[in-house]
Amino acid sequence: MAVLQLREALRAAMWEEMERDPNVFLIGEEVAEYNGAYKVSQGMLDHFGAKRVIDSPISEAGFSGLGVGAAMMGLRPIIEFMTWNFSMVAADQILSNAARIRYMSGGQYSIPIVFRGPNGSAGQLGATHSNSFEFFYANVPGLKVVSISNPDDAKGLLKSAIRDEDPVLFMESEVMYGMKGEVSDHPDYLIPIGKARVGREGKHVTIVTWNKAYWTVMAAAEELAKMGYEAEVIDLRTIRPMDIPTVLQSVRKTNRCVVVDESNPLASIASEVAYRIQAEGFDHLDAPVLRVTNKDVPAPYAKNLIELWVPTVDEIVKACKAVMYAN
Amino acid sequence: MAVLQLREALRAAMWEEMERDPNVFLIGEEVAEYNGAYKVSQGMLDHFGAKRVIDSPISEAGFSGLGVGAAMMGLRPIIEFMTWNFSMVAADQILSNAARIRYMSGGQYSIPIVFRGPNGSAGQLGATHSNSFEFFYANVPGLKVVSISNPDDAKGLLKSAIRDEDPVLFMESEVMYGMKGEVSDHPDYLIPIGKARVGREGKHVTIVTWNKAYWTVMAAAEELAKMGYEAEVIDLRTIRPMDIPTVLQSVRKTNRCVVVDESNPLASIASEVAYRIQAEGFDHLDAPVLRVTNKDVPAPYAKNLIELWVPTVDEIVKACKAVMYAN
Amino acid sequence: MNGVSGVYCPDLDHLQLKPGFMAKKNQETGHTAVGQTNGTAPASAYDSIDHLIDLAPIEDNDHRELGLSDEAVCDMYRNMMLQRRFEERAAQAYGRQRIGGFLHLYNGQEAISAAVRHVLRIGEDQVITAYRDHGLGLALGMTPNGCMAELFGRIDGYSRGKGGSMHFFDKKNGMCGGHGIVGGQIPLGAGIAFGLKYKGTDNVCLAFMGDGAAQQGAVHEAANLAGLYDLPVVFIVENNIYGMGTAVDRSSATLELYKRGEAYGMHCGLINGMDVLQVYKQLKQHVEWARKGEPSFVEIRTYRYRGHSMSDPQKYRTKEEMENRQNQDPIIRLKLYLENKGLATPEEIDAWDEEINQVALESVNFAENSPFPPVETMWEDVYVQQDYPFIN
Amino acid sequence: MNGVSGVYCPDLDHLQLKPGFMAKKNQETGHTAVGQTNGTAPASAYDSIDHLIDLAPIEDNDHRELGLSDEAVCDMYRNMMLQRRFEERAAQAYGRQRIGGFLHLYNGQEAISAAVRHVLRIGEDQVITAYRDHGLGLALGMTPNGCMAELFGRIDGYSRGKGGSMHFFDKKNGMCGGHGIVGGQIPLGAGIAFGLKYKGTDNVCLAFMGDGAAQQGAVHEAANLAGLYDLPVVFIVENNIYGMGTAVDRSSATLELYKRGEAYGMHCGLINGMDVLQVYKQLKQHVEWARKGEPSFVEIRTYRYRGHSMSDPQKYRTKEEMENRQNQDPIIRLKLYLENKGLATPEEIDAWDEEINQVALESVNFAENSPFPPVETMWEDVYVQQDYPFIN
Ligand SMILES: Cc1ncc(C[n+]2csc(CCOP(=O)(O)OP(=O)(O)O)c2C)c(N)n1
Ligand SMILES: Cc1ncc(C[n+]2csc(CCOP(=O)(O)OP(=O)(O)O)c2C)c(N)n1
Ligand SMILES: [Mg+2]
Ligand SMILES: [Mg+2]
Repeated sequence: MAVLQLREALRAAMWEEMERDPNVFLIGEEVAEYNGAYKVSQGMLDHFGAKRVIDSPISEAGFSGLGVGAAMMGLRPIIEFMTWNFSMVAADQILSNAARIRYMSGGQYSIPIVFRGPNGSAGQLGATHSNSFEFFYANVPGLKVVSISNPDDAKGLLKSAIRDEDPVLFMESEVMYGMKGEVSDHPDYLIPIGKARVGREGKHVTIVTWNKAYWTVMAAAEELAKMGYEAEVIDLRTIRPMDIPTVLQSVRKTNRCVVVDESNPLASIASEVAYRIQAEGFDHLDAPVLRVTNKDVPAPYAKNLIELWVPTVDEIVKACKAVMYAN
Repeated sequence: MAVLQLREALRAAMWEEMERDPNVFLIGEEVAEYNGAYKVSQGMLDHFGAKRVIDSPISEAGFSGLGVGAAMMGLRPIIEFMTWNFSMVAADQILSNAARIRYMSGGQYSIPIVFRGPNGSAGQLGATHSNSFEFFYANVPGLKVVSISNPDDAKGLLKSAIRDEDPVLFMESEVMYGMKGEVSDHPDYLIPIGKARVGREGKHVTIVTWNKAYWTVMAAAEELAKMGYEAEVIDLRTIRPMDIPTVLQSVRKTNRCVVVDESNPLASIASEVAYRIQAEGFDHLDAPVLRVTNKDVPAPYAKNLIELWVPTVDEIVKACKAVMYAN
Repeated sequence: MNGVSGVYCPDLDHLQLKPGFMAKKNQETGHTAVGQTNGTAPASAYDSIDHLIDLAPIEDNDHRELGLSDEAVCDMYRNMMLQRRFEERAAQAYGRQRIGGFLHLYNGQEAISAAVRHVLRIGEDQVITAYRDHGLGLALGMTPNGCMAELFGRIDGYSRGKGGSMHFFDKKNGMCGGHGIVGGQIPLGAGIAFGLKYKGTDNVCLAFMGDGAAQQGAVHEAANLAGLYDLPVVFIVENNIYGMGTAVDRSSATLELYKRGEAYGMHCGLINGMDVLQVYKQLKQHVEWARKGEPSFVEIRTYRYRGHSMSDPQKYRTKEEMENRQNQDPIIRLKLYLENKGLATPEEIDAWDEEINQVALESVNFAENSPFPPVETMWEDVYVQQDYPFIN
Repeated sequence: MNGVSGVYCPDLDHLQLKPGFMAKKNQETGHTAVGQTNGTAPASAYDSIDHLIDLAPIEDNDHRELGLSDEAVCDMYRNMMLQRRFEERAAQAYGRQRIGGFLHLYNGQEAISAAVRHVLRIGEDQVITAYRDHGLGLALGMTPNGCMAELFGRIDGYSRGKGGSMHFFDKKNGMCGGHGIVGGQIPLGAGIAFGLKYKGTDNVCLAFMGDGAAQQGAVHEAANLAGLYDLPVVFIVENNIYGMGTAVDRSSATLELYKRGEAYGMHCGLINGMDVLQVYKQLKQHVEWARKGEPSFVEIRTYRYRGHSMSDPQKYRTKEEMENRQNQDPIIRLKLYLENKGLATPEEIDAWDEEINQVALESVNFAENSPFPPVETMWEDVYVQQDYPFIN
């Protein structure tokens, strides 16, 4: 165990896997000489050399497709998007190629690739730089989607993602890169993709969340605790496949659920979680599943507005109280 | 009233609006000299000339962005995607520019643009040509999304879309282009965007659907009727904004609901509809809301498989019976 | 980037744009002149493409001088004929609704794939292309049976019936697909080349696209990456003059597509695609460059005899234009060459033709008898992971 | 396409690539040479860019010969100075956390925007650019107060606090943004030009991008559309040598970015961006072409003095390189010109400077006192429709 920043945990995962398997390489904008726009890949060029740590032009469609092609030849690319916002110009490469070549070739080619980078809002970056794309990519059969909330999960899940034989989309957050936490240093520390984590136990209400919203939820859980309500917090960690069994297990205990999703509400992962709970656990619900999401507008720039754009502690507390009929 | 094919209804809408407003123009692949890949724009080049009916290279990002820029100058572009599958290479232009320029400019620029084309599967076209993207675009604040099921709605809603001051994404279906139906020929026949339509009245179960799945649902409703169950069928017509009041009104009567959505299940519009119903109408539900969607795999090519990939009459009947506890 | 000074780029301006044509076009039709006010469609919107664009220069090559054995040239002929016959049988089967979806035939373009068959180290070098992929597949060694079964959507198809016409894959022979999104395969081509280089081989990738595809942004990104990283790739535009119904002068601002490579510091090439020896000769040079890490951008001028896909009324071209191009048919041309050079007698060739005809016929038979994929195969090949928990 | 034979493309090869540089680079660092085995980072990965790329040729221009009045040149100076001072104040305010998010400063590039100010018909012609947009905004006539308030995220900003630094829009003055997705604004630029042409005006659009942006596929699609449709647009690459920390020789396979226009049949231009008269003279020609429906692709060699955004440690360049470029500072250059030509005395210039300093200071004051946007404005400006039913 070591205390690492989240960016260091990600780096450790890549580093170890690159040491382990010469077919793993990293490509993206500013990953090499600049040591990473957010310093995730610091030192990797020096250590692994320019063959395996590669700066790319600002050509997301180009280098995403390059990664898929390389994977067809048996390599295991890690593609860094400076942020997932910029994956929109590469969306077709991910959907049509990474996700579907295995299927369309009848299983002849597999695509062991990882796309990773920060996702979601990160302060006053404006409307084009604040997207949450879990809902979009998780919709697509053929992909797996991971979205992490802490250094230990970052490492254990990124190592699993790199070793996975299927394409994995890995979502981080700029504002968490500096967050510190205990991280396993076991060389085969592999957290299984597809397993949620109970971050806090409680019996009154289940809150499902992931990525940095997790920390807003934990703060809200503290507030609720002060009021005498014990929230059970589930960190989904993997969005596709989704660990609904763990969620249902909690809901069977609490009979109430709130989903906190830092994304646009419509057709969000929150909607999906709610659908699954009511479809598979209807009789256990004493109240509707409620969601707390970003406001249904583009991300504003102004400080006072963007702070209210994302789910707030107050809103989460309010939603929990609503499903507990506590007001 | 005239009996028109769906493609003719769309053409009539564009034709009338282009006659009415010289700022409306049509651009896309094969829309002009070829008269449309699916003959939607047949005759329009001859009538309106090459200034207003424009063939584009296979550059979806380019001509989508061109449309947005033209809209900034006060034009009212209609952008035809040969199919919505190909909009993936233009996704960023739609999200970052069409949807958000109004917001990011503080209301200085509005973007009165229509993007239209067929969406969803259309037989044995394989995995890359069978996407349903309502869920993706409807997620984005700043856009409106329409998805139609019949000639009359096609005309009335496309006319509204063209006159709308906001960007509207308009989704059709290759397999419905030849479908005939009565269509109003009133020059101001405008069906309001955001209003669902009750396609069939019933009291035992509500089925929510849209686009060509509507017809599978109607067939299922017939089957159910033979068994003595009267399904109320709601054609959503507009996906964003979504007419949840009309859905809830029906569910308050039937107390049961199935959503039929020809798309991948995860984070689908079906999930969203279900979320909204249970969140806003929990006490009226006697059973969970169930969805019937495409199978959670890429679209296969083989005839026998693709026929099972989409929602079938049997599956819809089964889901309805399940929510009615009729088995 | 390589730093090689002076990449190869032939200057053949006089061949491409027959003088006066564009001006005439603009005045008379106005079709591409957006913003003109008198832009109504004229009686005949279609000038013959022959006025516009030449097939590119051709030489009198001798196969031995090119390093090709007699047997190799005969094989080229037989393979081209196989492609032609296969497509004809596929078209028939489509008519009988044994094949569904889109079916894009390769007729007229066979000299390209047949040359590729002999330029490459089959099984080591790699090829990627768009949806018009049958010809290249058969040239690389895919079996007609497996290909036809795929078109029929049967379990014995190369993709077990999941890919169809647009998605021919054969890992063994380096056929990397078969891709349906126009231009989307080109970044993959760069990546395949990247992988070959990374692994320390001197194998190469040929990345094919159509003339219409050359206007996709992804193509340019990939070309720049290849130029920057010195990737062993040859980008090849099969310019068959049309992207669906749009002639290349209405989709591209310039007609020298091959010159696009200049912007990315790579070798450029313009090839006449109606002559298999010419294609072989020139492609060989580009492949050699690629083996040294010097990428190329090559345009091969060819022609497709059939409509874009099966439902195309082809009003965009004249009978004369078609005849003119068919007069230069690559198969007939090579047949004459074989006879002239005494490589095969007319009787021998007839016998081959008959044999090939049987092979094509048999593939239909095979496909007809292959079972539909069992329903449970729908959930196979999505993930490598065996116990992936699908929804439902 | 226009059918104009012979578009203008200067051949200046000798200026771009100083001989031997690339080879040296490859041997010593190997950094872009993917697939090399000995590719570890060398002690100093950074060769000075001065070895690599010249600023482009420059002439001794006289403003009167270019058709510029004395007052116009003085205005150019004052506007450049205003841009410089505005950026400095913005940087300070960022330090005081009055500004958040990304802040990309324009220092060093002001000659470009100042020339644009005099080349265009302000209010009729249109400009679109990326996120490094303050300079162009101020040049087009946006007020420092409104701009600074936008940076502060206040209600009196041009976008009511919703856009921020990356999204300067001013419809009145033809400032079409301010766009954050690299290269994504270029198709819009083509569309703006399309709109201007469609409406029958002879107005033009200048579409700006960075050197890094030139590798985005959307740029190429837009350029081809412009060439094909004869759009009144000038695409302009502000080549400030770096895209974040990546020097242009590591992002582009060739260094003559301006020649990319050739592939799309348009006029090409290479301009020295450190001299406002040179920029003015050459841009004027391209704008004139654009008014006739002949688009251009222009590269302006410039330099950014500050980091990419506020958090950039700038290890990718040397102090010497910076000094070398700053020695050619466009503002100092023009100041000397004004004095030499007797257009203004040093005292007059000092007075202007002081006045401009006050204007910049005052904008901070103004912004500081402007209210934050009321919460309900969050739901405004999403849709034109007034009663749009938002979720919740
Ligand atoms: C991105 C995208 N846009 C549009 C299409 C529809 N489409 C399929 S083939 C085609 C024409 C392509 O022409 P070309 O590249 O010349 O290839 P050819 O058919 O001549 O072999 C078009 C527009 C598509 N598949 N993908
Ligand atoms: C599509 C996309 N990819 C990546 C980014 C992140 N990014 C922002 S600015 C930038 C560098 C752009 O450099 P250049 O085009 O030269 O413009 P400059 O900053 O020098 O003005 C990058 C990579 C982005 N905003 N959009
Ligand atoms: Mg073609
Ligand atoms: Mg730059």
